[in-house]
Amino acid sequence: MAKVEDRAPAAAAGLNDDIGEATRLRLYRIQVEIREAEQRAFDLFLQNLVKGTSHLSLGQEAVAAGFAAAMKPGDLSFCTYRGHAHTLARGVPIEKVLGELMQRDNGLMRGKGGSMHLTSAEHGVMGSYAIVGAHLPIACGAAWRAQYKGAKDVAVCFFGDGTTNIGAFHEALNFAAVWKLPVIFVCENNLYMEYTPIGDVTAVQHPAADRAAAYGLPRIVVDGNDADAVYRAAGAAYAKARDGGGPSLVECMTYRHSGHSRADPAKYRPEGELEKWKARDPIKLYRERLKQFGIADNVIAAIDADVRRRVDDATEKCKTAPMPPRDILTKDVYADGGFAWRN
Amino acid sequence: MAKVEDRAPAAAAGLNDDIGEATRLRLYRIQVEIREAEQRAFDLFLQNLVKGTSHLSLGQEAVAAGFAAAMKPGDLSFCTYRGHAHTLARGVPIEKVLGELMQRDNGLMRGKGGSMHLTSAEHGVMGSYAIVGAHLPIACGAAWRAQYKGAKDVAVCFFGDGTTNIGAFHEALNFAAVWKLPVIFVCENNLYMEYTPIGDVTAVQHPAADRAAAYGLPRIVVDGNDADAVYRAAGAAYAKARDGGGPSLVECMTYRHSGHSRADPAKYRPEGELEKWKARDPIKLYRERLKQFGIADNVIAAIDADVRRRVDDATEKCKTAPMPPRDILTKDVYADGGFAWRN
Amino acid sequence: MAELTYRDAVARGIAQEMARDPDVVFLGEDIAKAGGVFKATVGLYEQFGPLRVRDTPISEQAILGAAMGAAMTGLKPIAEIMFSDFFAVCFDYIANEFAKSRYMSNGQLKCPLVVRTGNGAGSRFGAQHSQSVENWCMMIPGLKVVAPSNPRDVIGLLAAAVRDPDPVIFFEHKSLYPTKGEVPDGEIVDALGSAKIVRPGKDATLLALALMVPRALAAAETLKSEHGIDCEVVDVRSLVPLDTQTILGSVARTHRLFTVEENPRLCGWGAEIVSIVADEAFYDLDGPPVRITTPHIPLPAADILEDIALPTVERIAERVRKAMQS
Amino acid sequence: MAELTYRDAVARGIAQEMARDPDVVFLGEDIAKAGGVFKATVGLYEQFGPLRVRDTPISEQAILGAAMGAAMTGLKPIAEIMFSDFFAVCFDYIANEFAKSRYMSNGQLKCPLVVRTGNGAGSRFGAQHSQSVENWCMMIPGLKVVAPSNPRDVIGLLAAAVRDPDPVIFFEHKSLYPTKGEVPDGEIVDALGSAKIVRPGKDATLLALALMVPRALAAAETLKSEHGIDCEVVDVRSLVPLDTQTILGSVARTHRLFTVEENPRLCGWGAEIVSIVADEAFYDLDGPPVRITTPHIPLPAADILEDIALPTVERIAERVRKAMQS
Ligand SMILES: Cc1ncc(C[n+]2csc(CCOP(=O)(O)OP(=O)(O)O)c2C)c(N)n1
Ligand SMILES: Cc1ncc(C[n+]2csc(CCOP(=O)(O)OP(=O)(O)O)c2C)c(N)n1
Ligand SMILES: [Mg+2]
Ligand SMILES: [Mg+2]
Repeated sequence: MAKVEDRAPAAAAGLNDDIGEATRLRLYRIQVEIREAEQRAFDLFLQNLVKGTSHLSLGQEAVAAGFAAAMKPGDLSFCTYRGHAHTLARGVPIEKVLGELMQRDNGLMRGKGGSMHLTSAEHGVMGSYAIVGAHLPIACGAAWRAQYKGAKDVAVCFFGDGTTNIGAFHEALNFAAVWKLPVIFVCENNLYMEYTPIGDVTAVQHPAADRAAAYGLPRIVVDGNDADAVYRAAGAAYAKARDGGGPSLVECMTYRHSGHSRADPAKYRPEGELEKWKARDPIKLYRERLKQFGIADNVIAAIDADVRRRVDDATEKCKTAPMPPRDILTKDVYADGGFAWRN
Repeated sequence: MAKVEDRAPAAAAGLNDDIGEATRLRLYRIQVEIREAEQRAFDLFLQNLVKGTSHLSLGQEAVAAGFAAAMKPGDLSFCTYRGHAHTLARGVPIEKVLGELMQRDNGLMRGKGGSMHLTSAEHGVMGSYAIVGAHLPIACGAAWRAQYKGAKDVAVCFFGDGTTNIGAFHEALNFAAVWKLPVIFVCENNLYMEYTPIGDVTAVQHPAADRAAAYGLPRIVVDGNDADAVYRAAGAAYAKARDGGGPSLVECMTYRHSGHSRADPAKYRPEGELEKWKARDPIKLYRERLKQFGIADNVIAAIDADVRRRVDDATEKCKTAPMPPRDILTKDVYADGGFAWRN
Repeated sequence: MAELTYRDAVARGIAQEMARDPDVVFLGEDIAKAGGVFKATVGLYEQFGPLRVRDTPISEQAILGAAMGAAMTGLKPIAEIMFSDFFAVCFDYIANEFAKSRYMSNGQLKCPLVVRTGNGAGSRFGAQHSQSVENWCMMIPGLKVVAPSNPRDVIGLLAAAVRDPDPVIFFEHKSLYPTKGEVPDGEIVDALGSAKIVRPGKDATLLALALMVPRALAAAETLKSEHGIDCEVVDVRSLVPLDTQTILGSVARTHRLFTVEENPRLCGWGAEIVSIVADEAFYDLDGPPVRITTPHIPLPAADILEDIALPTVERIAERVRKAMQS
Repeated sequence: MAELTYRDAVARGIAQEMARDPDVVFLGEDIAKAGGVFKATVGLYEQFGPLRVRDTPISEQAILGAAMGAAMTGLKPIAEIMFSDFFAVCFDYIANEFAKSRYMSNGQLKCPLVVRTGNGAGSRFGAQHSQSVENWCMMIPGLKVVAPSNPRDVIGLLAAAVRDPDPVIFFEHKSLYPTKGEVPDGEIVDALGSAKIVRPGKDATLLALALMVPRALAAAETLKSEHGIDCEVVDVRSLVPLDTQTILGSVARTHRLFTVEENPRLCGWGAEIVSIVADEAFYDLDGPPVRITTPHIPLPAADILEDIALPTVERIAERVRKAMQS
């Protein structure tokens, strides 16, 4: 695996708590919530209650948690099809996410978008995009608005390692750098594009970080399984963006525990790889971290229980939620609420 | 201007002639031919005999000459709309180039392509492409064929500084590097995209060379007004490609003396810039070079006269050439020679 | 009233909207300091400054993506794509992103933006800089698509496009830039989705768009004076929304339909309209509806060839005459 | 004769051509070692090796550009674009490059390549992974466009596409991958440009493509058994070249035309065909030609919505019945 510049033990050694207990507990809670909600989504597949495709972030929770915990409420997230984690991390109710995956009327978009397009504008989740790379330029535009209006919010754009090889990545990075836009590009390097190892199709070892210099940006590689490390890197990038310092490109090294999507048993992975990464499971690591900082077991257990209860509640609500009504099929194509292309 | 790593005086100082007189004369002749033919094209505009647009390489001749002189016959060139120079440099008859610009039946494509699409497959000029960046991936494909067939030819792809900011550039460079393709990407940095200085819209100083590392390639900047420097850089890149060493990205610093295209008086240039560059006119420089190497004035004058005569001849032939016949309008859309989309 | 070129009408239309609404911003390649490669945006940079009128790199995906992100979050961007042929390098934004985000988000996201572009043939630029690609956009659900034929409509439709809450693709015809027309003083704002009967007639309906409008009009004159055929010419103006009322109304009166399309034949806008008329006004028709189009070929550069590729006044008149007299 | 899935027919078709001609090479994302995300290319990597079956980065422009450059210089590449929606990120190659290079070069350049892609709805993937985009390609001069509806045609048309000297866009329907059909043993090669009458009938012609073929057939059964309306169903198979003879011949016999299109309405292939029939067979028609399409909307993800968006057997039957009985 890649060299990783920030590791948990360093912080723990001196117990120099730059992050603080409240934030640590929040980082933990977000990770657990993503884990539980996504595992539930997987169970619901098996019951044939989730239709279509679905791309889970199991194993990658620390990235979503670290960036979300460091965000301010007005900041805007731009996600991919693998966007459940980032959507939940912004505080979107579990019910609305699972409802969308189950294509029910209580879903975030009442089933019209589906698992790959989670959007909750009121929480700053400005869409999940399923064309690889498309949202990087879009995030630039949101950042442009902030710059133009003198607003202090930041646009944060999450994507995978494979995305670094498509044209839109390059155009967005250069554009953001030249216009000094308050946008953060977060590459979640989980070592694979769909089924192909990123190393097989990329000319550099770190597909994002090793290209930062091409846009005049510093090289940043973070341990993406360590929520504290991500949180610190995120904080620095937000501060830079809010100070007018322009964009950042942050590569987070991580791993997905399951296949690319629902259809994928992930047989292409070399033996032992999954186990190695599971040993560094971000939630397991973070539970140890909390203990190192003296958080009591029962506090942790209470969070776990609370999250599980909320996931259970949400599941029940979704199971009994109605299907979307047929008449929304032709609604909201245009701003007038309809789809009329003629008079 | 940029730092330039290879300068004429170095070679001249010791008079260490690694290039040889025959090649030097060829480099000179190619440059003069481009200069004369393009100036003639400009005159023909003024007489309203060249229709449509036209993009000249006046001032950039050394790049075309250096790469063409180092090429082998089977090598394949991929050009842009600013492709007259590279087309002539491959030995395509002046008449066929001017004929195409004048949209006559004797033109390379009988007027069907026009000035932006010069193509002469028999000379290895595999098309000129007018969508910025499009031909970089295409050149990769030609190189892939060479690699697959075990052929030793190289694909050479010429483009401008502005082209480095479009997505296809990025995709092609990574693709070529990963597949180790025998392709050479030649960026002619003439400091401007269309009317906008490249520095205003690019995050790095050297839009091509400063991005080479993003594809695991070495950084190469060449004095693009010095045909010898270009010739040497080209030779090294060809050798690497033929040896299975994969692609190169070569940035040649140069300047266009006229506007972007026929329509452009180039008023956006700061005062004195053109003069500064004209002082380093590649043909003027090269004439001095030849003298330093002891080539007699009358040898140079004979080349000049011969080229001028050939340009005059070609011009006369084009002026009297017929217009293309109307029936070619619908020919060669499909391989059967026609355009039938139905039975 | 002043006489204005189509080119200058573009700048006036943009200026009208930028002066009205500080959230209108404008970006594109060479559009700011240089005033645009067609000189259609001269003076805007000076008038509205570098924060509102911005030059970009050659990055069409970034241009349209940035316009979309800005539109989603509160601005009203106008993006220029220099030649409409270049839609092909940023088509994802047109086809998959801003056209669909409102629907996919169940109405949560909006995209009030305008993409302006130089469209069409006549400049001898060859196959990659001359296309008429209105149908590339008409076929995508979620877009609005307009194409003015004269300076007044440039301003009126551009204003309507900027004020519209949906993404609008605005096709300017390159060969019309130097043409002139009378333009009223003061603010001009049209509604999207209305066609205009630019010549009333009783024998046949000719539908035309952009550069084909003056040609259809000229053909109508010939047909009238030389053959006594009295054509109604309708400037379609807006492909989406489409003013089927005006079109069907005209056909109901004339009983014959001809479309005059610059696009290559297959799946052009005329096909769509013919299919609507054939379905809904079948019994109004006294004879087959006929499409007059550029043949289904890429465009040649040579003037002598390009001139015969597009529907000419003569070809239009001849085709209509033949159909009407058979 | 063997029963084969449409999915397996893809791999067999590619294998047939790769075994025949060593210049046939195959590239795309996850197509080699992983056998394709739809498992339609399983075994090819093992059979033909890493030099002929190559995984690429997520770089659709590089994929199609490389295919073009290889085709120009002597290979016969098959490129996979995983979902046809992604044509939007590489549309320049489709619309401006390989479609036009032969013409622009006055016949000097050739582009014998095939672009295979997963097209169409039914997988509940939402608006960016479900589109039917045959018309995106049909409208571009210089391309050939085919869309098989069954395993046998997959092999025959794929072979024809690979052997064709022009660029061919090959639409595989994602919802047909698991469907089965009888396939003869041995080599199968079709000709491009021929439609097939898959059900003869005398009262009306139903034109359909890909997934709409089985639906049109089912609707024809209903119409016959419940309403005594005897429909001829034509599998169009090839949009370019278009078999207008078969289509016009059928309409000349039945006097009524219906198109069954999965694409959203505007500028769909049916519009083009209706405009041809309306012009050339106007007097054959006993009533208005009718298009049955997906409404002009992006596609929803939810099964309950997606199922009613596309033309269903019921909707097809009902629309035809209404038109025939009015
Ligand atoms: C333009 C485009 N090409 C291909 C795909 C198909 N696809 C979906 S996800 C994916 C892999 C993306 O890999 P990466 O960026 O590493 O993200 P990850 O899925 O690993 O989070 C591919 C190829 C797509 N959606 N869009
Ligand atoms: C995709 C695309 N965008 C924009 C253009 C318009 N255009 C033609 S040439 C040019 C400038 C190219 O600059 P550069 O790459 O530096 O080449 P130069 O013209 O200086 O040789 C532009 C913007 C185009 N042809 N294609
Ligand atoms: Mg990945
Ligand atoms: Mg330049």
